[in-house]
Amino acid sequence: MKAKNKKHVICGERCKSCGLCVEACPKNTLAIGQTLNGQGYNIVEQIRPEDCVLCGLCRIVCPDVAIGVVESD
Amino acid sequence: MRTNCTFSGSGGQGSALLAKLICQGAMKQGLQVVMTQTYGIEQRGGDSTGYVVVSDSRIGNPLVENDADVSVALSPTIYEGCLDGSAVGGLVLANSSLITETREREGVKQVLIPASDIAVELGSVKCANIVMLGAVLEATKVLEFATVEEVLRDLMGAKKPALLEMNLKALEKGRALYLSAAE
Amino acid sequence: MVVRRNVIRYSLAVDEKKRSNLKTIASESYMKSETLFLKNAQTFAEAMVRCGVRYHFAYPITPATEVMKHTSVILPQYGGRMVQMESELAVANALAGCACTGTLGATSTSGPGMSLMQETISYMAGGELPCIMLDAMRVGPGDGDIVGAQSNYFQATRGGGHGDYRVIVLAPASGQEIVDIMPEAVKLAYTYRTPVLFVIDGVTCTMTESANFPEPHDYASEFDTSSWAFTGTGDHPKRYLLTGSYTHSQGEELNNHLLAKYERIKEEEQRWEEIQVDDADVVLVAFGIHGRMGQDLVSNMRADGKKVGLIRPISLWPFPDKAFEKLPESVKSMLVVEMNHGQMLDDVRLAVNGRLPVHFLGKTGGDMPLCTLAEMTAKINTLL
Amino acid sequence: MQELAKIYGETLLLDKKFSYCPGCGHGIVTRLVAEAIEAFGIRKRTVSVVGIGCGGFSHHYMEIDAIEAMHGRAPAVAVGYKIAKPENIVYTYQGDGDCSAIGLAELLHTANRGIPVTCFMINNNLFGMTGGQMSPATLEGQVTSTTPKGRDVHQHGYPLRVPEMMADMRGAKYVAREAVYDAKSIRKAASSVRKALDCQMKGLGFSFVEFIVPCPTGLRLSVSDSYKWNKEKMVEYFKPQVFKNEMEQNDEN
Repeated sequence: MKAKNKKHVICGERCKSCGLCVEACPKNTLAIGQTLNGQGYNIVEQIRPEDCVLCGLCRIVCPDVAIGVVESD
Repeated sequence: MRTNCTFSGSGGQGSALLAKLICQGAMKQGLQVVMTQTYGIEQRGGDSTGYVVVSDSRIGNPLVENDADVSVALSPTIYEGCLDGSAVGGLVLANSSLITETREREGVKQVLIPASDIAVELGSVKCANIVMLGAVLEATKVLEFATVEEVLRDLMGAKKPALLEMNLKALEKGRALYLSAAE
Repeated sequence: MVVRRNVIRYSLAVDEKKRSNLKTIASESYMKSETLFLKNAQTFAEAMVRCGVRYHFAYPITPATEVMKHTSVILPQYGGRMVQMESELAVANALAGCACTGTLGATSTSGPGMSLMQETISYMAGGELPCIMLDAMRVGPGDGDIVGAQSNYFQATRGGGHGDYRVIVLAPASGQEIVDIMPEAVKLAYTYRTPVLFVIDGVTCTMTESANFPEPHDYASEFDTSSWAFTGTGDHPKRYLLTGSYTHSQGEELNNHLLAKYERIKEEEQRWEEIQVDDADVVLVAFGIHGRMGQDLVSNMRADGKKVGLIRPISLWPFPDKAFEKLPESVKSMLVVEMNHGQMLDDVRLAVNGRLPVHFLGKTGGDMPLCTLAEMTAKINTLL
Repeated sequence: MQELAKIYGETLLLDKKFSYCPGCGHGIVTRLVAEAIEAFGIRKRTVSVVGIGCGGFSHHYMEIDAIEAMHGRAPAVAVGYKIAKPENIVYTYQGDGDCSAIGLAELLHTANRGIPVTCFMINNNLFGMTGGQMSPATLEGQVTSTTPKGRDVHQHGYPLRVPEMMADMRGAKYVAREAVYDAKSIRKAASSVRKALDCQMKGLGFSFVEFIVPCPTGLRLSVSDSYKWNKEKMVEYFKPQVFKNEMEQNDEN
């Protein structure tokens, strides 16, 4: 079986910097960053991408469909 | 040609059915009809009146407004109303089995028909309304007898032959009574 | 008398194939014209079903209940159903839901029920949803009384609900006219995508009379609703019925669109009957039962050499202004007769626009809740 | 965004940003509903009947037909729709004000009627759009803009538990309350959304799910605190659970 290629993505335009993903991340890899998006919110960013285990909890708790782990072949 | 009819009685005397039979017959003869009934507590007893307008052309005023050409009074409680609601030149057919006190009204012809007594003789007091129907038909010629007989057959023919027989007799008897009483 | 019919059960679980079979059965049995002797409320039911209404939502209220009793018997044979809801609020909204699928539904009610439905009628007017409605008018205000009246003229023609809207209002005066106008009502509902409201006084509704019904014809299915119905995104991009979350400009656009539609209806859909207005001294203006009585009034008074004419509005909205534009010089005054304290009177006065005196005779409630022919005649005699 | 579309498919319109406030629970429930529609492949025959309030926006983010109903009347609209077009899937998406204040009669009768439609009630325990007024679900003592000294139950009655009422209705076949305060509860909520829609797809009867969600703006709390408050206070009174699941036994019929 071919292993799935997983990738952590953030859609900065949708983020409202509510911080729920930051709290949900079991490895503390996320933080509210300094970059502002078009709506005027600070976009969440991966501060320790190397620690990310691609568990996808950030996607589940995000109320704005702005973050997640995408699979591709 | 328009005929205004009023059929009144106490609840259960079949005045509404009488009105409906006239309407059914009229429709068979291609006439137009409107039937109105009084509102109120009549469904639970008390007096009930069916008003029928029969016409060979489009019916404008659908109401009978104290201008009945023919009125049937089955019970004493509505007798006065029938007399007052009659047109000048109109006819009141009173059930003399129950209506024992009558009075005259200028310009209104009254014919007494002992409908309830006759109905009992024929087998059921319930067919008093049909006795009256026979009298109405004879008096007004508003419908053909044959048409009304057909309506009765449609209504009770197949299922209740004995009932039909009695009602046809009642119809005929009503006609005869009117002829003899009106003389 | 209602022709006895076999009742075919129909439930939501019935699949499409069975549904179409039901329709075939119904059409085979009842594809004939016939004269029926029905209460006019039943005539309304029979007429709308024969014209293609398949879903009737209602809540019992005298004197409109006869309609739902009748449709509960006949609709299943046409593959439809009568749905008794828990309130008139629910009735109107289920009707709106039905209309969203592009299907023509109907309801029937009386004054208090009509008041409860107003919010949704406003909604359906704004959402351009077609439906057929009957207000069997009785005496108000409040719970009022079950005797017939014409007390809901304002509510019907001005819109009892909020916002700048109108619905087409038809006022047939007899059972036969209900039958004759029903195909028109279906066409109006679909052509203009609007609720069509029948207002018939309770006396007329509870009256039983003969009416000739033509062969049933499903007018409703002749209209293509695929350009607007909310049937799912299978064959169109996302559609939504927007009533609340629009922008200010969308709101203005909607209202301008409705205004243009209403102007078109006013221009093209005025309906009335007139009798011997051409040389009349006095013109009687009455709708519904009084209009019907007016036929007799005109012929009786004409027989006495009195020049009386009649204008009987059949569409109450749009009000038949055109009938008043070309009144002959001979007309000295008008008399409006209603089963209320003067509602259509306002429209007649607007139509006449001060050119003539407009008098009024009205009555509402009581054992005889309408003006008799004798009373109308007496009043006109004072105007001649 | 393109990348995220791989997860969500065609139902969710990712080019339309949610207009909900930051942290609003509506966003989560809207997404769960869209995911279930996508998973079942019913997008083309699904119609959303939304109520008035913030929930009224939910359909804008999905490529499905939608009807914005009058305040509280969405279940009646859904019934009329389903009767005329039973092959389509109809769900209502209403807030607690819409569903349990002004629209309680329609909701309960729809549940009792048992016509297969689905109602989602998003309970943020106040009127969000109009600025955080008390709703039937507001907790005892809770301060809102219309209960400045806290909800006084002697004056305003008690917080209303809706699914408890509906569980008793024979027309209802799936009734649940869910929450969204953490990933675990959201997963459960997702399962209930699927079951509720499945119940309708199978034509079994009415299905209902209440979601306990926070409204950080209306509660005047930080996002984080509003979720904590949900988890601690709301859930204590409004306990998430599946009240009724008669889907299995109906399968046998």
